[in-house]
Amino acid sequence: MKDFWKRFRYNRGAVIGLFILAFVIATAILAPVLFPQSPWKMVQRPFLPPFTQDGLMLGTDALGRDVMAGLAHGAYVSLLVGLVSTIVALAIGVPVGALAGYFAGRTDDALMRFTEFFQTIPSFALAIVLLAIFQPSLTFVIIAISIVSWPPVARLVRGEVLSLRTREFVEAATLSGLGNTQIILRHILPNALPPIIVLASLMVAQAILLESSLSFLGLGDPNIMSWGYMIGAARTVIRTAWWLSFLPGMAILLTVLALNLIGEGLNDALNPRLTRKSE
Amino acid sequence: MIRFILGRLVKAVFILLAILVFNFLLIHAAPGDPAAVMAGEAGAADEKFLTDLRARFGLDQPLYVQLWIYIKGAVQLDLGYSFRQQMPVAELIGDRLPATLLLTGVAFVLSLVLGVIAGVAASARQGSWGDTIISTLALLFYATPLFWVALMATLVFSVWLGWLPGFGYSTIGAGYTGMAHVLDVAKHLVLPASTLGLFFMAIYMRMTRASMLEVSRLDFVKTARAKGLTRGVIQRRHILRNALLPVITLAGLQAGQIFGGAILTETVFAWPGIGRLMFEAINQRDYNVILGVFYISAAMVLLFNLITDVVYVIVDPRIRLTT
Amino acid sequence: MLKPINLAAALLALSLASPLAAQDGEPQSGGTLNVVIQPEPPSLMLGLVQNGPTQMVGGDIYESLLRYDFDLKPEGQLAESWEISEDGKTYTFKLRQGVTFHDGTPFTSADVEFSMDKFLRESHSRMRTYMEHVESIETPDEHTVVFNLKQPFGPFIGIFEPGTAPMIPKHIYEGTDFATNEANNTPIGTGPFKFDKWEKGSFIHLVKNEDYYMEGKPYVNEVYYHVIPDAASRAVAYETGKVDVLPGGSVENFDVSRIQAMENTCITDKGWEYFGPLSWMWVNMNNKPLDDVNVRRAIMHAVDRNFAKDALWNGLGKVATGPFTSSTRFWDGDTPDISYDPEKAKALLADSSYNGEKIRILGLPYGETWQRWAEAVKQNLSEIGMDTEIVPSDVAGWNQKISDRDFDLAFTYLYQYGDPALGVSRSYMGSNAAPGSPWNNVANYQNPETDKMFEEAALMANPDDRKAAYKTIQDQIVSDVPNIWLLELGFPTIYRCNIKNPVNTAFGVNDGFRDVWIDTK
Amino acid sequence: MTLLSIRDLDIALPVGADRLYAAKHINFDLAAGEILCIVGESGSGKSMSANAIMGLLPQGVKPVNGSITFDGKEILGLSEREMLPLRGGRISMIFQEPLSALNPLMRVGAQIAEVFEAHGALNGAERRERALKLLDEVGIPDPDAAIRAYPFQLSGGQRQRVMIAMALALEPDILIADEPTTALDVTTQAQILKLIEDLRKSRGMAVIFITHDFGVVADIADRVIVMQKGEIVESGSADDVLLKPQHPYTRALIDAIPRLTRGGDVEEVKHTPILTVEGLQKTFSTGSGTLFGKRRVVKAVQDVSFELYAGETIGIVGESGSGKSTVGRCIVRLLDPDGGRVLMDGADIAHMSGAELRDQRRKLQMIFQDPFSSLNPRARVSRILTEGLIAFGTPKADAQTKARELLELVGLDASAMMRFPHEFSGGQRQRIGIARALALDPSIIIADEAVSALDVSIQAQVLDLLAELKERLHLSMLFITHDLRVAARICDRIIVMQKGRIVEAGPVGKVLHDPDTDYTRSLLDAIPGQDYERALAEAE
Repeated sequence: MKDFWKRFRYNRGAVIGLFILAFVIATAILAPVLFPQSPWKMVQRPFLPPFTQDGLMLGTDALGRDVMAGLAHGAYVSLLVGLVSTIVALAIGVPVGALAGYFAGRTDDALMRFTEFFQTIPSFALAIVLLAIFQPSLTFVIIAISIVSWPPVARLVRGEVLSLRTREFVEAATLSGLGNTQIILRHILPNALPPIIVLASLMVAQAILLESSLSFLGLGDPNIMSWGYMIGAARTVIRTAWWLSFLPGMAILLTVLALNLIGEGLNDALNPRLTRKSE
Repeated sequence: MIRFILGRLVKAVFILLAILVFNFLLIHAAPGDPAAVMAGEAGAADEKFLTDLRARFGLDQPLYVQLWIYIKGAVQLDLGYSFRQQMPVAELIGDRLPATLLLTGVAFVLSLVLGVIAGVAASARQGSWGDTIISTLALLFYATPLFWVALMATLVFSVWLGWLPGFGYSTIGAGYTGMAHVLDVAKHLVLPASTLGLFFMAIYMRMTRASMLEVSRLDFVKTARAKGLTRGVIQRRHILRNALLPVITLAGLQAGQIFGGAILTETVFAWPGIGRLMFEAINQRDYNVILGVFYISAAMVLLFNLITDVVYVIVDPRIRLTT
Repeated sequence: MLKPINLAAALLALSLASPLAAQDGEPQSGGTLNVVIQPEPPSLMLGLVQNGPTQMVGGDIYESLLRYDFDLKPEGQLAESWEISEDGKTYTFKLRQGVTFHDGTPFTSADVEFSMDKFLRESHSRMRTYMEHVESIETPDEHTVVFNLKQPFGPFIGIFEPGTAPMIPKHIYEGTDFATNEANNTPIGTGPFKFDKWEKGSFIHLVKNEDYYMEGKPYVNEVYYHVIPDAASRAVAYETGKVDVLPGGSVENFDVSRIQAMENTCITDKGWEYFGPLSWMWVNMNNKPLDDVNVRRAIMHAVDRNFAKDALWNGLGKVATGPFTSSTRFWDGDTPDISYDPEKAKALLADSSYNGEKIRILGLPYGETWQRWAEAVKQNLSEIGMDTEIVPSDVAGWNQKISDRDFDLAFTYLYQYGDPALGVSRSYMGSNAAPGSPWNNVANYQNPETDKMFEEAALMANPDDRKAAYKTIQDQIVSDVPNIWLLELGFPTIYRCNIKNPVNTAFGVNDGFRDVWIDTK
Repeated sequence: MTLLSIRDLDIALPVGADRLYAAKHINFDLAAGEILCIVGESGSGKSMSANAIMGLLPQGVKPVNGSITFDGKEILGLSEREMLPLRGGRISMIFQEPLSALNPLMRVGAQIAEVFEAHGALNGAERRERALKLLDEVGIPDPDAAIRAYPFQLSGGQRQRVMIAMALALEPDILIADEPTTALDVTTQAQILKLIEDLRKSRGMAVIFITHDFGVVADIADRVIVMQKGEIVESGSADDVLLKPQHPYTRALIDAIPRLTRGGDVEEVKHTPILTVEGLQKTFSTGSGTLFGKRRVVKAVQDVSFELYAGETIGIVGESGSGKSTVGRCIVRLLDPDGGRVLMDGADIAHMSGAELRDQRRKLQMIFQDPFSSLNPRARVSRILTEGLIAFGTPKADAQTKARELLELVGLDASAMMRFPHEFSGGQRQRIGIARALALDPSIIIADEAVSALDVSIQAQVLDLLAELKERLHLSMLFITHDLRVAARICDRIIVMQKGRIVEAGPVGKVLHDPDTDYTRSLLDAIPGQDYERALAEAE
């Protein structure tokens, strides 16, 4: 663990990313305290530019709502969407990949055909269709994002498991009389974890981007103030009030950037090949 | 090789069929139907109007009958009739496909070539200023929402600077022919293609860079150095070729998927392509069009997977193809 | 009494009624008109499809017997003159001589009979109901058509516009399956412009009809309708000079004021008088507590419609007074008070059976303005203490939910077609409330009294009688608040000022660019 | 004549490594035509010193002190560009793993021709001509075919020959060979060693030969340098160092070499078979239908039968691909045999499954080769040792007690329980692996190359431990190894395998000293350092 931090700290970008993310998380958690009023409340005249009025540092949107309150509450939603959809995607992808990789043969064939099947449909289009079916509430936005993002997880996990299952310590566990479930859960998956963690950090970023793209096309939950919603709502007024799409755009960019930087840092810190080499 | 390709094609047909059935059921699960949407657009309609429309579209039949009719047609490459556009889907897609292929093709090739070049340049001097700048840019492109870039690019290059047309496929009514037409289309292509390409370029750059660095640690690179080869030759001949293998895999996966990204780009830039067609068709529940586009794009994905595998075999002699 | 109308007089009246036309000089011929179209029409065959974009392009290709000025007074188009018998049951039209279809075939009374009796009765749902009032159609000669009605039907004179009664070439369609006729792809009418080319996803190209029967018209050589799917891109298209006319609704309202400020840019909200688009929220009276009139009144007073007009509609349009728009015949502005009054709303709510139930608002999926509007209403209602939730949906889902009555409040806007019997009564008749359609009495408003009056008023021959009847109807409906009336929508048409006469009838750009000319000076 | 001279060379490791210097105070000279062996265990700094000469140190590792003079010129600190003519031209290098040292995507011919190209020598056709000649010279059977082959299409020995051909292309003054035979089979090793020896003679080339194997050193070295933890502890002529070692470390290393010769052979064999293998078969097939429609089938084990008696150790020896490991894995059912029977207490393990197999298998445990990959890096030692017991129903507390006893048994402190594998050295890890195998009280242990990855000194300790445990716990053992010396040291009987079949089986003394088959004899002959061993024996 100490080594992990040492190696992680070595990557300056990752540390910056961590700071940004910590800030975003803090904002998300503190939003109800900092901005107790609903972000939907129309507080001033519409299209107030930033820094022109005390108490409304970032101005107001098309309905006169406080942009800063929107950003703060949006942080919560974007992170929630990113995190939950990633967890759901992992919950689908990890078992599928683990079973395919561990049992190989026909199980592998069947599961991988199933996975390929999902990869054959353009993921963004699939997400749109899913939202057309379910209609875009927050739950279904998350489900749609998860459904289109699990196949890479399954592939990654399968690859890892496939190589781990022939490792000697797994064979030793078999000889010790351990059952398949125990071997997968206690011996294989913990060792497949590092690349999964790295992938997961990038998936959170991708999910945030995907949510914003869907919102941009009007496929977000209209009851939830998310950054994607804010850009989607502001794009029609981009010419009169550029800051309305610029600010949430920057928020997304910074958060996604932070997650990517962290992902790289994690990769450096968790990738044993790099560390083994310096021996 | 021929046997391999044939085998894969047979397999692809089955996957396509499965996808058709899946998509068919998926799309029909969505609330509303094309008749209702069309009636809605007309602003008023009575029961007879809807019944007539549904009967005309065959939507009054049980679902499995509709599915059977569709599959029967699709097997004979008949993709059915677009309810809303009132023309055969195959014709509709045929009209739109060239625009999409042009856009995505240019974006893809450009992003791949530039991405690889940038990745090689960055990896050649790991940790230098050049590397930092390229890597940071790539990370930025990677983290920026595509549609946002599109909006900003239109704003800057089309509205403020007036250098490039902000949307459309060609200048309507200009009646250009020959070279003038090509140039005109090229001008219209710049913004959408670079917007679409930017994200992918970032991916390829990062991938190439990482892969180059990884390969440069391998033993045969040391052998090459021990031979007295110059840095440039080692980079080009030894590292790059090996480093490209994962990039090829990724590119193959994405070449098929690039339609997905084209939905946003085509919408913002009014590019008359297949991505937009699909998005509109989804909103209009124009079942046959959605299915047709999915069908074509799935076929594309499978085709590109096949191409990737073949390229892989050509590049990497160790790989043997298995169906 | 017969009322022949002189065409020249009508034209004179028009030029007086239209200040735009009056101040401009001699019309010039030539030039290209670039217009935005949104969304791309499914077909240009106006007899089969009547949605907005089809009407806009079809209005150049097809014509009807009449057209209507801003006050909905009829003028001749394909009909030279017309008369209505005193009992209001016989309509006689004299057709213009020397009119040909685009393929050169002469236009005759047989085409009128075919269009009205065969084609439109088959394919046009609105016409089908109108034609139920018609007993028979006679064509005594090539240029005379006589409609015999079963009983007087006041609105009948108002249906002869291209979107409702387009004249369709009999020689092409007779005996064929209308819906699948190949000719649908190359529409042929009598209008000032001929269909040339349609690049799906890009543009529709129309060219001047050189053989048009009106001397010197049309002035413009060709018309391009540009398909641009994104609202922001459409604004850019205007700004960069790619298009010159932005019909109502083609750019977001937020963009209007910015574009309006551009040089050489004119704007008008005229040209919607016939449609009279009125927006409201359906109140699903099948659901508790919305069956309580106090709850509905509370909602009515809680919604800040002036804010919506200013913030969302750029100040265009009017706050609605009730179920009629002010441009519809027999409108009466003196209805019970339904203005914004949150205090009153709170009081009403307190007296009502509302118990904190969550009210589902179904927004209209027609772009950002409507979404924002739903958000604003949601906020308005939460301020008087109602718990609300916006239900997301796309167009298809919206239709489905309205048809299934799966909502509490639902945004919509509908056309009035100039006459309450055509466009208003359908939304309030108790007999017209069956689920399954999104365009009938969706709110399930049941009031036998108003039902009876609606039925009688439609058949009255005397306009004064009708006016009195509709006044009572308006007062009654407004006090029952079956719907939350919002705004008479003002759809602005934006165009370069040197384009003359883009809007000069009650149909605006949908009535064809017959009189448009481009001032190059 | 001194060709190369290294003085006071210090090579620093990057900050954060486990020690400051990879090598320190390195001093040696190399004369033309001389073979200098640098010998030492892993981590001794022997490779780093050699790499420093070529200027090919890994990133972050750099020489900080001293000088390297080649042909009278200082070459330490030359720029990359100035080094180019030397590399491959005057000094060349070959590596341990020839597969990874060759570019997988380039044809062999192109990789050789590239050397000429890099130094601007010859034109295209001549380069090809020379490449063919070189391949012929290093003993590749069909140079015309080989020149068009990709590295993966050649055998390990052929690849190393290609590497040598490449190194020799420009007739360098010095060849640096970094463990060039470690990854090869013993017979191939002998051939490569002979090749290097011959080339040195025919070309008068100096060779720096890096190895951990004293047998190899004895066979080819003129002079020897012994390194330990980055420093030279002893150097001198081969005879001096090998036969009269001064430094205790050198002596310890030499003592640890397992001897082929064994006195007092052939004990009384106890005729109670505990394990009977009858007609074991295993076939691997790769791909279902390949590019050319071929299905590659490898008959890994063909009709293998033998009996293992209680308390006996059988060594299964053979070169890579002989099927020796497959036999072991089939017996414990990590692989499913295609045919034959494996009888233990009368029950046929080969056809068991489920709970029955699980119960029977606890009597059969395995010790693995790689001390790194055989222990789950994310599990504490306590878990590694108790897991099996708990799976078979032992209460956790009892299992813990037993685990502590086991650690003690294999010579580790009970405090090891709470630590992770990476906190241990290779030898310690292998002891943990042994403890794990013993946890379920097996009667048979199968050791698959159990000491191959260890340094000689550690190897000796682990072998002693195994021998001792076998006695104490009355174990029977199947000892699978490629190393005849190791087999000689621990086994009672030896089975020699080739291409999936048993070619010879018998008591150790018989097999080692009087083999029945040519194949066994060729294996024996190839073992390096036999003369030296006899000399040592005489000296004792």
